[in-house]
Parts: sequence; C-alpha cells; structure tokens
Amino acid sequence: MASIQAERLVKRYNPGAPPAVTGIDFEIADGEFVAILGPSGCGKSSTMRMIAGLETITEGTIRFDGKLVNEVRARERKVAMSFESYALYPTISVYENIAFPLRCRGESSVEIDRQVRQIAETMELAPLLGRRTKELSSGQAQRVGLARALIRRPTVFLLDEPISHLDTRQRYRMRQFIKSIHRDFRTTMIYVTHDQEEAMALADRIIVMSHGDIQQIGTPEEIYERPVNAFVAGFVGEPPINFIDGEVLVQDGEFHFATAGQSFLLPHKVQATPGRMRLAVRPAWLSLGSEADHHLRATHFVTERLQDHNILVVDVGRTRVTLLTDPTVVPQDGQNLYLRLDPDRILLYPPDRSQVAADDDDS
Amino acid sequence: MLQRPVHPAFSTLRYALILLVVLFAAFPIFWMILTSFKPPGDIMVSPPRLFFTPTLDNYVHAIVDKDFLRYVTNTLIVSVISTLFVVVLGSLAAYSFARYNTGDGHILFFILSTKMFPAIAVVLPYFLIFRDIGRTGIGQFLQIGLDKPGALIISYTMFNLPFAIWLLVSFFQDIPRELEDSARLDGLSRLKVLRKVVLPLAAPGIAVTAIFTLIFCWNEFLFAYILTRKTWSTVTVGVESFFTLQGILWGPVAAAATLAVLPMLLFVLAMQRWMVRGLTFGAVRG
Amino acid sequence: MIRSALLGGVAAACLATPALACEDADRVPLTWSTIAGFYTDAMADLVAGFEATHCAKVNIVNIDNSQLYNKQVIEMVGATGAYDIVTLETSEKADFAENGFILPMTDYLADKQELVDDVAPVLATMTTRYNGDIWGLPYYTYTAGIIYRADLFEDAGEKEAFKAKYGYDLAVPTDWKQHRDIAEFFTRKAGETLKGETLTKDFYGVGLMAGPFPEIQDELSGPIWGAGADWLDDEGNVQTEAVEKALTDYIELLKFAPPAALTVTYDGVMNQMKDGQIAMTHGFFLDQWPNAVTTEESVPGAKMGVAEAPGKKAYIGGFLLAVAESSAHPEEAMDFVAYIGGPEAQKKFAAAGGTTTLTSVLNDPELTKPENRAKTGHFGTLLQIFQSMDGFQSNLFNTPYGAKIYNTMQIPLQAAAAGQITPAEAATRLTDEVAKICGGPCPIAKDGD
Amino acid sequence: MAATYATAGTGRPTHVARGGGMSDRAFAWALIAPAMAIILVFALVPLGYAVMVSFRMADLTRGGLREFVGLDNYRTVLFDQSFWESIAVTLKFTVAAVGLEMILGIAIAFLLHGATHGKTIVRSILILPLATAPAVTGLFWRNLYDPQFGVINWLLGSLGLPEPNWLGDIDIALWSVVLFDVWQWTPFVALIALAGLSSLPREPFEAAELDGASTWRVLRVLTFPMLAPVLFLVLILRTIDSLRLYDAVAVLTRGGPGTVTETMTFYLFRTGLKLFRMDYASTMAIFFLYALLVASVFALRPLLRQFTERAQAQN
Amino acid sequence: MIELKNVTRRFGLTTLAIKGLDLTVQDREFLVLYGPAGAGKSTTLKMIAGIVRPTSGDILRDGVSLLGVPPERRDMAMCFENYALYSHLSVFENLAFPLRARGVADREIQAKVTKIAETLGIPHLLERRPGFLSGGQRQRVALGRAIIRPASTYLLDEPIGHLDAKLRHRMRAELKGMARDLASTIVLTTTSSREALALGDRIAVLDQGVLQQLGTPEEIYHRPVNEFVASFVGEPPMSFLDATAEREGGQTALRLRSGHRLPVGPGWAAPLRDPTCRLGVRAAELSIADTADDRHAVPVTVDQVELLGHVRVVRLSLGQELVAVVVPPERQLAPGQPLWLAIDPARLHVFQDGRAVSHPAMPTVH
Repeated sequence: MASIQAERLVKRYNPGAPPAVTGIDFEIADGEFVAILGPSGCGKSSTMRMIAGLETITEGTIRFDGKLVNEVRARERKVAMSFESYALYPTISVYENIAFPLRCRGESSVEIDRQVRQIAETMELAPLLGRRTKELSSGQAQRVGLARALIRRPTVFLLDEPISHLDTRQRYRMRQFIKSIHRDFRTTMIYVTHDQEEAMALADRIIVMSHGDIQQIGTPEEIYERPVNAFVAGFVGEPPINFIDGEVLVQDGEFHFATAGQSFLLPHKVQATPGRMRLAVRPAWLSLGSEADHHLRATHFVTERLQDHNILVVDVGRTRVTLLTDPTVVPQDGQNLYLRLDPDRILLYPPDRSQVAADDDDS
Repeated sequence: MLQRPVHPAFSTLRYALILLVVLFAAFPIFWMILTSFKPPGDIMVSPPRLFFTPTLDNYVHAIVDKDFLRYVTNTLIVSVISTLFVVVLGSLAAYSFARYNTGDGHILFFILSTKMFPAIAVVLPYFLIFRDIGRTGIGQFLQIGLDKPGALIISYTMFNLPFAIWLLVSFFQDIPRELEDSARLDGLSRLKVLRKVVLPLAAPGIAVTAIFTLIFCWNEFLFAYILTRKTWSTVTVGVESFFTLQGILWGPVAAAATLAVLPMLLFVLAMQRWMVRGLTFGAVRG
Repeated sequence: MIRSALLGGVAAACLATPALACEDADRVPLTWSTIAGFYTDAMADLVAGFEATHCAKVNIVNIDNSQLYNKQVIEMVGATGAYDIVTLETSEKADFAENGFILPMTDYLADKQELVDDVAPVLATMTTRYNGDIWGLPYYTYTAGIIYRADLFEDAGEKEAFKAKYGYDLAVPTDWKQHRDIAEFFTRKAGETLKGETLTKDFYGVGLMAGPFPEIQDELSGPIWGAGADWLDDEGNVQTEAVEKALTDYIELLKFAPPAALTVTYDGVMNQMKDGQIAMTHGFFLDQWPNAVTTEESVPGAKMGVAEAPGKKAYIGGFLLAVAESSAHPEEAMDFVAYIGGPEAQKKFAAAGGTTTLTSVLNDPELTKPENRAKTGHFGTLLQIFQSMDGFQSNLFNTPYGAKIYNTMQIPLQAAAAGQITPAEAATRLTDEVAKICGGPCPIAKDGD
Repeated sequence: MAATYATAGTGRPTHVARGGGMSDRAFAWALIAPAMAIILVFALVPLGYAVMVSFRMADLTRGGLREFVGLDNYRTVLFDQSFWESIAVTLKFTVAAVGLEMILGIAIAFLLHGATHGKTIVRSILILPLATAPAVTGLFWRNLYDPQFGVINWLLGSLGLPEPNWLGDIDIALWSVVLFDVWQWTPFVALIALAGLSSLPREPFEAAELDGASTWRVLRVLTFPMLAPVLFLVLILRTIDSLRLYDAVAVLTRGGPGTVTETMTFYLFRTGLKLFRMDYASTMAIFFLYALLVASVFALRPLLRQFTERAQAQN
Repeated sequence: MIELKNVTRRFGLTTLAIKGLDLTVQDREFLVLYGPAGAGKSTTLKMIAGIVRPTSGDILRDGVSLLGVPPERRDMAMCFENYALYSHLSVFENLAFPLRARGVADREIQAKVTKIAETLGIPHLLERRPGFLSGGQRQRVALGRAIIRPASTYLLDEPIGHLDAKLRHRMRAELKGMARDLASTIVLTTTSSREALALGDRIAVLDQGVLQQLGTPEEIYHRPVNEFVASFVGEPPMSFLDATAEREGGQTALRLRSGHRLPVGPGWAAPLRDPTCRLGVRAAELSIADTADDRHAVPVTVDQVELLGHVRVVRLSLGQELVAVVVPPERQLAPGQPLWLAIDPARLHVFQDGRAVSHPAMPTVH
C-alpha cells in the first residue's frame, strides 16, 4: 500500500515541443481509488506512466509514501498495471501469463501453481488457464491482465482504459468487478480513462486533465455538480451538459440572460457579471415548462426514447439542447416547447471557446 | 520493444560496435571505389597504397575501350522490364492467393518450390528453349532468343516470381478486407478495386519487392552468361571481359564494377525508406 | 533492335574503307569468339585490315579465358551459328574436331602450303593437326620457358654466396635440381639482404601458378615431359608414377613460392614479379614477356631475362583459329583464319606485342632489333624451344577428351599442392577421373601428322 | 471481426457465378493465370527435360542425348565420392554462413535498435553490400584476401597478427567464403530483424518491466518468440540461397584449393558445363531438388500454415 | 424490403456465425441489430451488402434474390466498424471516393464533401491522411463516406461506438434526423443498449448467430422474450432473482433465495408450469427506504454505489444475489449500509428455463 505525491510534475518528450504534462501537483491517499479523466492527448497517460516508472520524469518529483521514486526503476516500484491493449504475453498460455510475475520473482512451482489457481478462481478464469491469449474475448483478456497484475499484490495498481472495448452489459459487470477488487485488496488504484461515466462510477476522486494540466480534482459529485470551468462541465456528464451562449444584462438591478431573441431572469445566487457569458445546464436540470411562465422557447428536433426515460433534443435558436424527461413525454417533430431551468443549478462561464474546442475528440 | 536508459559506458560500447559493423560493411565497397581511381602502378603493390594521384584512366578504359556503358544500359533495360513483369504478374497472383486462398496453399507451395531448383541445372534447357524460340518469327519479333533481351527478361521473371509472390502475399494479407468491400459497395468492380484500392495500399510492399527483384536481376550472372554473347550481355558478364591474357585489369575492373554497382547503390539509398517499411514482410504482428 | 541496328550502322560506317569495292550491305557478317585482352584489342586493327581486302564484317566477342571453352561448346552443341571463328586451346582441338564442331581446313590450305610451313613444326603439330587433317592456324603462342630476374643472377655477391652454398655457379638452371636450389637460395625473409640491400618484405625464389586454374598442369607438363613421360601413355592411361614424381617435386618447390601461389595463375605471378617478390618463374608462358619486362620500371635495378625451361622441355601452347561447322559463311571464315594466321597480320601483331607463331616473323630482324626488346625479347628463346622440342607430341592433345581432362586434372593436382591429399592420392585420383571421363582408356589419335 | 467467403463442408469456396460477370473463383484463377503460365512453362519444361535426361546417356560433346540407361546415372551419382563431398561442403558452408548471419544479424539489430542516433545512416550503409553483385564484389574480396597485396593481411601484419593465406589454405578457404557471404548477407538479416524489433508492440515489454522480468527472461519469453516468424522466414530464405551458393565460390576460389570449397552447385557446374555430362548434372539436380523439397515440406509448413490461417481469418 | 430467409453462414468447418436467420427489413425502416461481440451482427450486414455470401438460405429484395448481384450493383452504402479508410488518400478523397466511383462532377463532389464535413465536424481535417486522425475522427470520416451518396440502403456497422460521450450524443441525434429526412432504409449495428433504444424503429437482438427477438424498442424493453434480451436491453441491466412460488392458505407468495417471502396476488402464478422461476426487475422500478414499511419488505445492504450523473446506481445484496436500483444523485449511500427494498409484484418479469412467461403491464404513452 502506498500514498502518492506528485509535485510540479513535468513531462516533455521533445525539447522543442510543448510539454505533455505541464507541472502538476496531486496527492493520492493510501488505498484511494482515483480516476484520471481527460480526452486523448491530455497528459493522463504520461502522468500514469511516470508513476509506473515507464517514462522518465522531466521535472518535478513523485513520492511513494513520502519516498522519492524518480530514480527508482519501474520493476522496483511494486506497481502493477493493466493496459488498454491488455498487453498479454502473446507467446505463452493464460496460466503462464498469470504466473509470469511470480516466475520473475523466482517463486517455487508449487507456490506459483497455488497462487495462480487461487486468483483464477476469484477472477472466474479457471477454465481459461490452458488457452492461448489470442483465443480470449476482450472481456476475458482484460480479466487475465487484471489477474496478472493482482497476483503480485502491488502497492499501487494502475489501470489504463481497461474497459473501453466492452459492450454495455460487460461494462457493468467489469465495473462491478474492479470495484470489488478495490474493496477486497484495498490497493491504491489509479484509473486512467477518457470515459467520464467510468470515472464517475468507480472513483473516490477524479482528476480531470486537459492540455497537460489538471483542471479539477474532486469527488464525482463535486465534478458533476460544480465543475470549475466549461471544459470540466462539458467533459463530464451523460448526456452532455448544454451550453447556451448569450449575454447577461442588468435590468432594474436584476441579472437577465438573453439568448436567441429571448431572455429570462437569473436567480440571485448566480454569480454573474454583465456581458457575454455562456450558460451551462445539465439535461437533467431542465424540465418542460410553459410559455406562460416565460420559460425558454425551443423547437423539438428529435426524441430518443430510452424507455425508462426520454432524451429530448431541441433547438434554442441555433443551439441544440438536450433534456431528460419522463418516458411518457413524446413531442411532435418541430413542436414548440418551453424549457424550465432549475434555479439552483445554473452555471455560468466566460465565453471562452478555446476551452471547449479542446475536447473536440476522444480516444 | 521497451527502451530503457542505459549506462553511458554501454552506450559508448554500443556506438563503437556499430562503427565496427559499418566499417566492415562499407570497407570493401570503399576499397573498390578507391581502386577505380588508382593508376595501374599503385594497385597490385604491397603494402597496399592508400595515397596516390587519382586518375580517371580506368573509367576511360572501361567506358571507351570496353564499351562498358553498353552493359550498364543492357542491364538496366533487362532488369527494369523484368522487375515490371515480376511486380505486375506477382501482384496479381499474390493478391489471388492472399484474398481468395486460391489452391488452398498447394499452388503457393509449388511456386515456392521452384525457387529451390538450382539455376545451373536449368540453364542448358533454357539455352535450347530460347535457341528454338529465337528461330521462330514470334521469337524474333519479341526479341526472345539467344543474345536477345527477351530471353533474359523471361528467365529473370521466372526466377524472381516465386520470391516476389511470397513477399507480396503477406503484404496483401495486411490490407483489411473491408477496404475492398467498401470500394465494391461504392460501385467498383473487382478489377477496379484491385487497381484503385489494393495496389496503392500495397505500394510499400510492392516497392520492396521491386527493389529486391531489381537487385537480384541486376546482380544475376549465370543466365546472362549463358544466354547472351555480347550484344545483350549484362554488367556481371561484362566485367569478365576485363579478365585478360595479361591478367585481371584491376583498375578498369574497379571502374567497371563501380559503374555497375553505382546505379543500384543510388537506387537502394533512394528507396531505403520503403525498404524499411516493408522489410518485415508483414510477418511480425502483435 | 533499334539500338543494335544503330550500332551496326555506326560500326560499318567507321570501318568501311574504299579499298574494296564492296557495299556495306553486302558484307558477310563473321563473328569471332576469342579471349579477352590486349591482344584481341590489337586484333581489332588486324580485322580492319581483313575487312579492307574482303567483303566481310567481323564482330569480335571477348570471353574470359576460363569460360571460353564451355561458352563455345554450348554454342557449338546448339549449332546456333553464333560463332563463325572460334579460338581453341591446344587441348581443345581434338575435342572440337572429333565432335564435328569445326571444319577441317586441309583442302583449303592445300594451295597455301607456305602458310602452314611457316608455323613452327612442333607448334603446328600440337595445335593444328588431328586425325590427318589440319584444323586451322594458330595465331598466338603461350609456349613456356623461364622468365627471371637477370640482375639477381648476375649479382657478384649473390653468385659468390650461391657457389659457397651449393658448390656450383649460379646461372640460369638447366635441370630441375638446379631450379630447386636456386629457388631455395633466393627465398629470404624480410630483414635479410638481397643484392646487398635489406628486404622490406619477404622475397621468394620462384613464382608458381598453383591456384585453382588449369595452369598448374602446364607448369607440371615440363617436368613430366622432361622425365621422358607424358600425362597419358600410348594406351590412353594416366602415367600415374610420373605424375606423382613430378607433383612431389613441385610441392617441394612450393616452399619457395609466395603463399599466394595457391590462389593465383599467371597474372598473379606477374604481379608478384612486378612487385619485386620473386626471383624467377617455373615453366611460364613466354607471351607474358612484355608484361614481365615492366618489372624493370617498377623495381629499381631489376633486369629481366628469359630462357628455355630446365631440361629443354616445356609446355607448347597456342590458340588455334578454327572455323565453326555451324558457320553460315565457312569460306569467308577460312579466309579470315588464313589472313590472321598469315605473315602480314602476324607481323603487325608481333609489332603490337603479340607473340607470333610464325618462324619468319620470329626471325624478322626488323622486329628483333634491341630497341624492340620490350616486345620481342623472348623471340629468340622461343625459336630455341621450338627447335629443342621439334618432333614432340603429347597424347593429351591427341585424345578427343583432352579438353575435359584438361579442365579436370587441375583439381587433384591442386588438392595435392594445397596439402588436401598426398601426391600419390592425387595421381591415383587423376587416373580414376581420366578413366571416368574417357569411359576407360582414352582413345589416342596416332597420326598427328 | 471474421468475414467473408464461403468454406463450407470441404473447406472449398462455394461461390458460383453471379449475375455480374465471372465468379470469384474464376476471377481468382484468372489472376494467377499469367504468372502460372510462365512458371509452368519455364519451370516444368526444364524440370521435365532434366528428368528425361537423367534416364539417358547424355554427354553434350559426345553426341548429346543418347540411349536410355535406366537408373544408371542415379547409381553413378550415388556412388560418386565428389558428389557427397560437395554436399558436405555445402552443408558445412550453409550451417556456418547462415548461422553466423543469423547470430550477427540479430545482434546487430539489437545493437541498432537500442541506438538513438544515426540509425538512418547506418541502415543506408548496411544496405550497400546487398546491392552489389557477388560476381563483381567477390572479385574485390579476392583482392582483399590476397596474402601479399591484400589490405586485410596488411592490416593484420601492421598489428603484428598472423597473416593467413585466406583462399589458399585448405583449413581456412571455406571460412573465407563464409566470411564473404556473411559480409554480403548479414545486413539483410540485420535489417529485417531490426524492422521486426521496431514493429513489436510496446505494451507487453512494459508489462514485463513492471513485473520485474530479467532481460534474459524477456528475450526468452517475449522478444524471440514474437520475432520468431520473421526470423524463421529469413532463415528459410538464407538457407535456400546458401544451399544454392555459386557466384561467390566461382569468383573467390573456384572450388579450390583442391576441392575444399567445391559446393554442390559448383560441382554441378563443373559436371554440366565443363564436362558436359548433362546426365549426371541433371541427376544431381534432381537429388538436390528432391532433398530440398522434402526438407521444405517440413520447414515451410509453419510458414504456409501461417499463411492459410491468415487467409482464413480474413476471409 | 429486404428479406433474409433461413440464412446460415459458416466460417471454416466449425464456426457457425449465423444460424437459420429469418429477418425482414422494411423499406425506409431504421433497423438496429443489437447484440454482444460475436453475435453475428456484422456478418448479417455484410451478407446484405453482398460481400459475405450465405452458406445457405436466400436474401431477397422486393422478392427477388440478391445472391447473384455483386455488391457494386446493390445500391447500398456501408460504414465499416474498423473504418476501412483508404490510408493512401486524404480525408477529402476518402469522402469523395464513392462519388468519384460514380463519376460525379468535381464541383458537385466539392460541395457535397464540404457539406458532410461540416455536419460531422471535421472540415479542418480534410487535407489529412487517415493515419494522422484519432479513432473518433476516423469513425466520423467512415460514417461520412457511407452517407455521402444516395443509396437505397445504408448499412452502418457500429458507426459511432468509438466517439466520446459528447460526440456520440450529437451524432446519435444527427443520425436520427437523417433517418427521418432520407427516404432510405438504414440498418445499424451496436453493442450499446442506449444507442439501440434511441435509434431503432425496430431492434433485432442477436446472440451467437441466432435472432433472439425482433421488435420495436418498446417491445424489446418491456416484453423481452427471454432472459438474454431482458438482461441485455436497458441500463443498468435488469437484475434477476431466483424464486419459488408457494401457496399457503389461499395466498400465493414467492420465496426468494434469500429466504424472504414476497406475497403476490392470487392467480399470479397461473402461467407457471412449475413453482421455480426467475424474477427480472428493472432498476428504475425498484425503490428503497431506510426503514421497513409495508411496501419495503425486503432487507438488503448496499454493496456498491455508482454515480452516473443524473442518477445513482446502487447495487444491493439480497442474500447471495445482487439487485441494481436507480436512485436520484442526491441520495447519499455508503457500502454496507442496511436498507429496505420494495419489490412491486406487478412490475416483475417472470422467466422459466430462460424464457419469459409473464411481463408487467406496458406503461402508456401520452
């Protein structure tokens, strides 16, 4: 078990190029489950690889339990890692894959056999032990990768996009499984992903990264409810948060938000400054209102009926907005609708487009 | 493969060894080129001379007296056309094997097995075949016959096809099937798909195959020696005309050899980017 | 196709001389396959002379010496008509004649007796006669003798030392025993002295052609013939004991030759000579004289000499010009042979540094003037050799399997020289190989004349 | 994801003619037809000729093709000591040359793979020997090997080392030919092995590093097994070429001194093109081909299996 | 109308990718093929496209067999799961490829490519080669190439599976809008339950080469014919509980594996052939409370809690079994916490031997 402290951590691959990680600080407590979340190229993998010791540290320090590990070789850090590509050894059987770390340590065959069978039992891999790695399905391969990592009893367990290739049902199962591993082994776990849902579902805390820098560190609730900037707000949440660009106007000492030829009163607690602003509101924080109450006017585009709820996609002016409704609400195409904003849950950000442009893409 | 930081001493040792390898590889060629500029009195002397007054006489002798550029031209014509044939025929066949598994591997095995027949054993039958073809009208029209380019082109095509097909099959297998399917859905026929999608995608592989074929054709000796006399002799045979009753004319031989090797060296250096891309023959996969 | 037509046109335009009323289009094409080298280059001039007087166009194909035989045989067997005139080594004459690859020229030469008579008789017998017919004319001889460093043999200090060691005077050897002694005497390590000067590199008494080439048997022919034996006896079997004896002596001599002897042929020996590494040769091709004499430039103080081989027995070799049976123009081809083998061409040839086969040219005072020593210094010795050898015949050249034997025998001989097998084993193996090639005792044509 | 083309029951394609022109099967055969035509004519005719000749008396300078002699030639060749000696030489050469080329080539590949600078230029230089004809550069090696005039001995001499008679010593000559072959072909092995190394996936090696695997274990369990297919391919290619070695021997030693470097093909050349015993030569060629075929049925099986597996995985 | 009739497809000797598939795709329908990896979705698409030939069975369009028609003449467009981009062509040329193959004029190509690039949000990438694109970008190019030209049928093999959440939502909406505007048939495959439900007019659920169920999203979701469909459709996946029906004094009750009894109405067990069955419950239809009342009849403990933004998914242990429940995100729960679970017998799906025997009533749509 180990806690991890990173200070002013920088990773630069090419002397001339901008750094992949720009000098970040974070602390991970012993036994904590932390997700590093961000789009591809945000520096999350570099950070994780520096923790693992697979990448040299350009500047700054990483400490395990307060002990500097910058110069400690990967093999001596007692770090296990599960790779996005599984990184199974293609030339040996599943059994040998799981046994590999023990063989490296020179354990006796009897002991190896005992441990492999034991972990195979817990991971439901027993029938697969004799297989070759290329005969495994992705879910199986992932479990073998996890078993191989776990058999070493690592102090830190790093998971790199472990379930991005699975279907809905397997994802749920795998999440449950990883969670139970964490509960049973109480290992410090760092989970790197671009999928906000996994990060939210699994982690005690989330480190949101973009452009090599940390945007926010917080519990899933904090990240979801109080994203510090538009990037975090836009990256977290499914369906994604709605951004509505407009202008904050002061009328009779009250703040109003004007967009697409309409305006509405902003609640008092919203910290607003007059001028162009970008309003963010999650689909779940919107509900259908009425014209009479001066709610936001929108036109229906399509409805996705997910049976237990519906996702309404509507247009407010030229901005596409989604909201969640009861499964029973099914508007007509092109029908006019009125959106009610939850006065307690309105986020306002400066109208900086560059931050959202950053999350243009993914894996 | 993982690259780890290494101790500076190891790094120095590594570069020293690499230097050694480079010297070993380059020295004989360097020496050959050096010799080509030596006056006769500086060549067969002991100890060998590194410093001398360079001369172009050897080149003059090779080019003017021995008409060596003719052999270079011949070789170029024969090699390039053979390579073209090999690449075209080989690509078609390899594609068929790779995509349709034609003959279930048996035909492929047969083709590979032809590579194992020692050339010396077939060269005389070839001589007789081409003599007879050369006497026919078609043979004369197509320049297939003894001391005619066609005979060499056919022989080289034949002898390089197995290797070429072998290489190309793995390249074609690397092209995702979906690319072709997609193009067909877009309305292209099989042949057009081959031309517009498959061949461009296999370009690195085809380039590597072409490079190897060209090198093998360029360096071939036995067939050129038996099937040609003078008019269509190639460089490897042409060099033999420097083995004279006065002994081997080392200077002119060096000049001729340099002339013979230079086009290939330049070509290979120019194509080396492709070589490196295609060199694994698609045989390594994760 | 276009290219060759173009080349042909250019060549014809250059070569056509107005001396003969002959349209270029009418010229009969003749192809002559011959050995690559300076002499063939000189031959190009002669060809021009022929074309000036004959309505023909001669195309010369140069072939490496070691490949000439097989290349020609293939074309002959294939009856391709590719070569009109072929160049044959002494050993190949019987092979080509017996197989009908070449045409007899007896009838053609019947009214040109003076041409035939001018060839040194021993050379004529060995190179042109088989089964009662004449098969062409030799145009070049590589008859063997000794080329040596006269300056060493004449050096007073060396003479004195030699006399002290061997009890007789240092001179050009007249028997193989002396040859061996002299070779031993001149073999020195770097640091020792030669002619009073300290050697900077090893020096050897003799240069030998013991490499994987047929020349090793040319070198061995002298001792074997000198011992009164021949490669093949009259029944067509190898004279095993004579071969073993000669080989044993030869291997003894190898100790005094540069190590490279095991890999070289005549050009290697010449390179050793010109680099100042050896004192003399064994039975060596005298046609190399113009080459050897350049040692006088490359080695300060060197002076070259040439002499008959010890025991006055040496390899008689020459290139026969013959007309291919498959030639489309045998008449013109024979004219060409007669022209090249004739005195006019041979004299030009000799003047260019070629070694002629005609006694009249060898004796030509104009050519043998002292100032021509660099090219003709060996002519006198050649005439002596032809005289000493007069009437000599070797069964090796009178069996139709001569060429094949010639191409095979080097292997056991060289194996013995290199120490792979003993001389006795080599002789036995040679005997077996020859029997295998001939399918029993080799048939020997008795009437060489 | 698995896809296309029917291999029902027998495993044979079940395509039939579709409305749009020829069937896949006909198309597939049409594609190999031109190459097959050339190969059939120019491989099978000479082969047939060779088989026919091997049952006859055939000496080109003694009337060419003559009477039928049954298996006589086979008997002769089987009892021909030189034939077996040449095979021994060939095998010795192949094992030594190919072995060295593989070991050195792989070593060089590792050497280069770990290097950070100058890879491109080194790779360019390594390609040079490949681009030269053995018939031409072999000549220069003869020059380099010359005991008196050669650079190698001069260098050895200046260093006070013994100066061997590279091509003239019966104990060394074959190794000199091997050295030449190693010079020419090691870069080939090295370049391919290097390309193979560079294309290996990174993750398993990182995983092994985290697992604390020793270098030796990584090589044994990961690197070599993963490189095996490509190394095997190179091994086969080099072996076939080495077994057919001719040019280098012809230029460097002509089989000498004696017969210590007389390889199978050189002996074949001597029998066929010097003695013109086409019957023996053809017989030997058939033996040679037969032996190679038998060997390759085993050797090529993994390669072919790899091929068909991939073909099936894709189709 | 495209009909697959008793179609079977084998690979090699042993692998049966599709077993006796009967499937009809209506004109202008948006059909989603939904199933786990290896279900045979792609194979089915490829057979419709004509690039995989059925081992047996027939594929008809408007009653005419398509088997003899090569893919280039089927007037279908396909988007491949692995993108199948031409690595030697720029993004522009990749998008233009289907148009060029049809000899469309350059000016029109320019216009169409520009427009589709706008829709997909990739106008800045047009000059790049596919090798320099991220997975999501490639997928958009692949989708663009499939929909750039008019076709009678669009076959989309997981066309948005590799996009990030935001883009996936956007593209989902775009696809839905496109399906409405185009007069074409669309067949799409996916492994995401949300995508299947959101997009399909009808959904065909496949598993191991066998069609499990074909129906509207409502039917699939509310009337799954078997446990597989039930567990595979909907998020979080349906929970299952083993139960035995017991009759005691005229009262019917279900005894759960945990030993608890769940009273149900009389006649509830009528369709059961024998008393043992499996109960399927959707997470949204369960409720929890801190204290027991008459509804919350079963004691459970919290096993795991996952925040998914607008909902929190809670896994509860009920004896050895786990039940997923959805609660509002505000609801704070800690693992190990004891709770009471209400299971409404009226909202239970009942399965026997894997097959559904009864479903709760469908909700009504306004």
